[in-house]
Amino acid sequence: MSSQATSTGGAAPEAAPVALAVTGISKSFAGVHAIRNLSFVARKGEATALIGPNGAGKTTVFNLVSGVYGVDAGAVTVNGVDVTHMPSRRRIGCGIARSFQNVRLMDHLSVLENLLVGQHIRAASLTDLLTPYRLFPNHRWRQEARQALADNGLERYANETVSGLPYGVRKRVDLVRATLAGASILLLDEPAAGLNPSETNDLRDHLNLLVAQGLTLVIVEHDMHFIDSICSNVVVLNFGEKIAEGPLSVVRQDPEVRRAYIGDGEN
Amino acid sequence: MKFVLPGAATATALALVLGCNGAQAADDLVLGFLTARSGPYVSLSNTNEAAVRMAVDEVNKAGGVNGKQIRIVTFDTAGDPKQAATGVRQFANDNGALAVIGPFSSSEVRTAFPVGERSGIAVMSNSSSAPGLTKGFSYAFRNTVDEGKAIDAVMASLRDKKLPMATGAVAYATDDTVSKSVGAKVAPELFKTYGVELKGSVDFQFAAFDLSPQVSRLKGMAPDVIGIGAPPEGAINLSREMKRQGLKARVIGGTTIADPELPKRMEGAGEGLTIGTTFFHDVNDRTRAFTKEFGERTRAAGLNRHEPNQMDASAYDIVLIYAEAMKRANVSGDKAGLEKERTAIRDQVTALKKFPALEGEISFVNGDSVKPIYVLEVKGDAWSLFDTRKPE
Amino acid sequence: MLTQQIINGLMLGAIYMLVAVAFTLAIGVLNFLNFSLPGLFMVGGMATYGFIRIGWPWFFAIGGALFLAALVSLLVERLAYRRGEGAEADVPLVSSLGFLVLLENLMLVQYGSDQQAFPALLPDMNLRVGGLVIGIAQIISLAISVILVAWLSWFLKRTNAGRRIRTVAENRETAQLLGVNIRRLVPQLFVASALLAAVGGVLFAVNYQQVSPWMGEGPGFKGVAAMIIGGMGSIWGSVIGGLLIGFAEVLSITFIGADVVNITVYGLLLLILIVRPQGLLGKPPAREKL
Amino acid sequence: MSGYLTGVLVVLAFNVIAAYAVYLPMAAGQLNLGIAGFMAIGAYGAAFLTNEYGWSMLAAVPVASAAAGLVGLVIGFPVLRTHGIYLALATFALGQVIAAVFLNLEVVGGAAGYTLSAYAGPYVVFAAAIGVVLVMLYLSRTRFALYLTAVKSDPTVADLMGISVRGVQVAAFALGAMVAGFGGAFYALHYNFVEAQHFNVLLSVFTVLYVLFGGAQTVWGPLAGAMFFTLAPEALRFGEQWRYAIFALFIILFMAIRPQGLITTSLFQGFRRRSNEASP
Repeated sequence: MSSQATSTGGAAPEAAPVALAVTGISKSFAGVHAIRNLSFVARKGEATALIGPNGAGKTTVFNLVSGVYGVDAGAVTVNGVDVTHMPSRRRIGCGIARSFQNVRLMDHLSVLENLLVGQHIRAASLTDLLTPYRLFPNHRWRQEARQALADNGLERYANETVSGLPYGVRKRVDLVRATLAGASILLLDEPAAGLNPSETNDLRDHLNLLVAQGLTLVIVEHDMHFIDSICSNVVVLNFGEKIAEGPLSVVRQDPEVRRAYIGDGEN
Repeated sequence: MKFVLPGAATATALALVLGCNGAQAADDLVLGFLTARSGPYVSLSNTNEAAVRMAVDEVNKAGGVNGKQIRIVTFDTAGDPKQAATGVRQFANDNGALAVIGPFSSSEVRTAFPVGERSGIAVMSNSSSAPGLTKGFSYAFRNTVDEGKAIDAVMASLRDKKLPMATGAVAYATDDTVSKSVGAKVAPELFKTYGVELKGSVDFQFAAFDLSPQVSRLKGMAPDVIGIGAPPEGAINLSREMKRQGLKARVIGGTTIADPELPKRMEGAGEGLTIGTTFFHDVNDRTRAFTKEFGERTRAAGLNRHEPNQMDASAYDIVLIYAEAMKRANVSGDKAGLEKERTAIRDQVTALKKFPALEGEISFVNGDSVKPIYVLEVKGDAWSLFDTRKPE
Repeated sequence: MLTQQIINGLMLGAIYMLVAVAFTLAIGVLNFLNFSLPGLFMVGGMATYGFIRIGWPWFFAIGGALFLAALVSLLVERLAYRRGEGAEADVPLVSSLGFLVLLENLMLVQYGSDQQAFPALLPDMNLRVGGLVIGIAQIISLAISVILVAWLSWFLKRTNAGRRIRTVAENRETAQLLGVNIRRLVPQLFVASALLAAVGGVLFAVNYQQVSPWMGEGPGFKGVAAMIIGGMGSIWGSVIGGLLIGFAEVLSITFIGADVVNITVYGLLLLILIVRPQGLLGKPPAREKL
Repeated sequence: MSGYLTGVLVVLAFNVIAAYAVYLPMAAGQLNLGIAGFMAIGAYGAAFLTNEYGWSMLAAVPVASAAAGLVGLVIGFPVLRTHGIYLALATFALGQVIAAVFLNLEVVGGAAGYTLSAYAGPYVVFAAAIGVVLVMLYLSRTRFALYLTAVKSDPTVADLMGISVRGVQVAAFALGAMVAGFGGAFYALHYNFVEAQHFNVLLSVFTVLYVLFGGAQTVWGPLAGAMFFTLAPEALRFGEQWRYAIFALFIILFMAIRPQGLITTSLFQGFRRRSNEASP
């Protein structure tokens, strides 16, 4: 699926159903407005990018959507469920999972174990909790996690402790973990940052595959080529406010967007 | 690899213990001795060993018991009840001991007595004076007197000498078995018996250092006598604070504060403090000789204290009591008859009446010894003998 | 009589206050619950006693004890704090506790387990105002504690060195970026908190005229409680916490009995931790960044 | 078995149980400095039920340890709101309060302590300790253990993965309390005597030391730590009055050389790697 094909579909009448809807959310920290009256939607089976200069509030949006912080005003709807006041822990059950800007893996655990943690939402009963899966080398949970690693060419790292692995590998493990929750919406915070060109290419293919499988992606990223090759819709933030939205080719021409980026000294 | 270190430790520990036992002569009469060389009671306990060794040397020099020599095996409990239980177990199972001297504290006694009972070996404490500890046991003994008897003797002496005792108050530590029983039960009941009006009581923690609020309250009661249930430190702190706040009353107590160096440690604060205890160094030639020898031995051993207290004397007498019991039971120390001989020793101790020991004539009633009580008073920086009361 | 109890509580609180401030320095700046501090408190008292016993004049004895405590604290920094930095947060706690056990046992070997009488350094004089008795030693101790704490608070607020310390307390990385030499600052802080604890021990010995190898445990643990109640990292919080615990202790002895002292003091601590974990004057913990 | 060895192994058994009681919450990142309080609940519970109601050990021990666990559960909710050092100190305060309460309960003897008539012999105690170790080994193979580490490692992310961080923490805390109560119950039944003074801060803190010394990263750490702390003082008996000073010095030096504890995950990995290399 090429980017051209999806980008034209954005405004068409047969638009895909809304997976994630953010409606008029605001958040301030100690009197400083971090996010002000922000609204956007992410449609099922599409990738939406969240861009903006450093400090524009992109990660804050992720934190508000995933529930790390509560919003001051507005609403967040995931797959038709209003999660605005739902504790962060329960939101993953509505089908939303995320990765982290500065990779957040459990350092003392192995790669495989990190993925097992990612499965939690699908293995949360008391019986699951107390099943001695480690006594069975081929337990289905482990098989599934190994398969996911194999799909990403990471199988040889399965039993390594995370803390010793190179950054690129950890970054990808973080992503795999997010996908293992079986969520339909993935919030990916700078997935390509710190990756070398070949890793970035692999990642692009992988994400496009996910989109093709019908997953909804929301991506915070600085690499415009990367965004261009995946995302059909781009939301531009500056100082916590949305200043533009639309296909990348369109927003890129927006004078306010140019000002925001040049004024901030970014590319 | 991970078990190498602990493994080595076990091996070393076992080698040490077994090593000590390997050298034993087959026909020695073995007595186990639980002592504390480390931990919270070390200063009180480490001199006991000098007294015990002195008694053993004297018995052995006089030809031993039934022609056999007495030999002591020691075990350091560090004041820990768990280790006291381990010690009794070791004496009974590994060392072929005939009886056990110690342990020191009431807490250790409470774990050591059940082990002694199950193993069928007599255990006799030289120090613990909490009420009722021997109850329910047949192999458990204490060569100490109940605090009630000690303080009763003090009260009787005060009455006989017509000293002021119209009103009284009680001060005690609440988190120590003996102290609390003295403060909450023994002293108030004795006050009633002797017609002393109880004005009230104050309490403090065992390790309390600041007794100013308690003394402030005592001052409000203005008693003639203050019964104290506390360790020596508590008595010192109380007397000091009484002096500071200008409260004059006679403090009376039992063996818990019978520290030979107490008058010196109070530095003039405790004038007139009166206690009942089971040993005084200046009673007769025997006690004077004991005190002299004890001083020499403790100096030679490099210990801090050179004046014997009632626990040292008690430990010394326990050896003599066991020696007497072994003689009467005609004990051979033969390993085959160990169980029988241990029980025979117990029976002889139980039956012992008016045995002429260092502390005076000792008899046993329900596992606890009955012996004379010496009432002592602080005069200047020394104890002086105020009265001697023999059991009826 | 209540006035007398309040004065007693004030004196007791002053000792706890010094220990609490010592703990707060270590925790507020270094994030290190330094369990060797009760040991250093004890060293302050016991070493002074030991030096006096071998015939030193009292001011040399106190100086020697404080020097010894500072020296031991530098060892704690070397062996417990610095070595444990990379490892789990609880590790320095283990070794610092090892120091407490070591110090106690060394003193035990040297002086025995008995409580020792500490000679009266100050004339045994007492002010009697109405029915009140106030010891000169107590007044001097109180004054020394208050002056020390006030000076420390001024030092942290107004001097360059103080500002550097506060920067480290707020954020180590920032402090390093700003050019604060942490490697040098940390040992200085260790010495400072050791001196506070040891001075507490000396004042304790002078006041209550007694020392023992275990003397640090009671005031040490109550000092921790005082620090939390006042708010970790806050010097004035420690002052308030120390006094509060002193009063709570004295008043519960007076009105309820010594049995309940631990229930009152630690119950108060538990309550504060549940209701207001940051303590009376502490700042709430900062929010985590993703 | 010699009497001495039996005695030492009994102490070891109690220390192992206590170490796992501390280990469970610590694996979830909580430092419990009040474990002695929960041991006291188990000990007094078992003592009271066997003494006053004539219950058999089989009934009294589970009930007493459940009581300790229940107190852990009830207290755990408010206390575990606090984090890090606050939590450690809250548990420290809790332990003190529990011990102080027992010290004042006259129905169980108050300061004089409480004597039991029921008796659990050495082999019962060994079995109890082995049972605890086996349960811990089992738990270490489950998702529950995985979540303990996850919660310790990164509570925020664990929460976003849908794990109830608070639930896992409270469960670990309460289970730890239960294990402590279990150990306490057998302590009382074996030594036939309990006193509140025994369950003091130092007991709590030393138990934490076992675990940190042995290493809190793996399920074997507490076992190794408890073994070391039980056997080293025995091996140091020759040191007479220097015994505990030498011991403390050793702890300090050891932690300076190996701050992560005796047994670590990387140690196991090292083993695994070496054995892999050995068997091609």
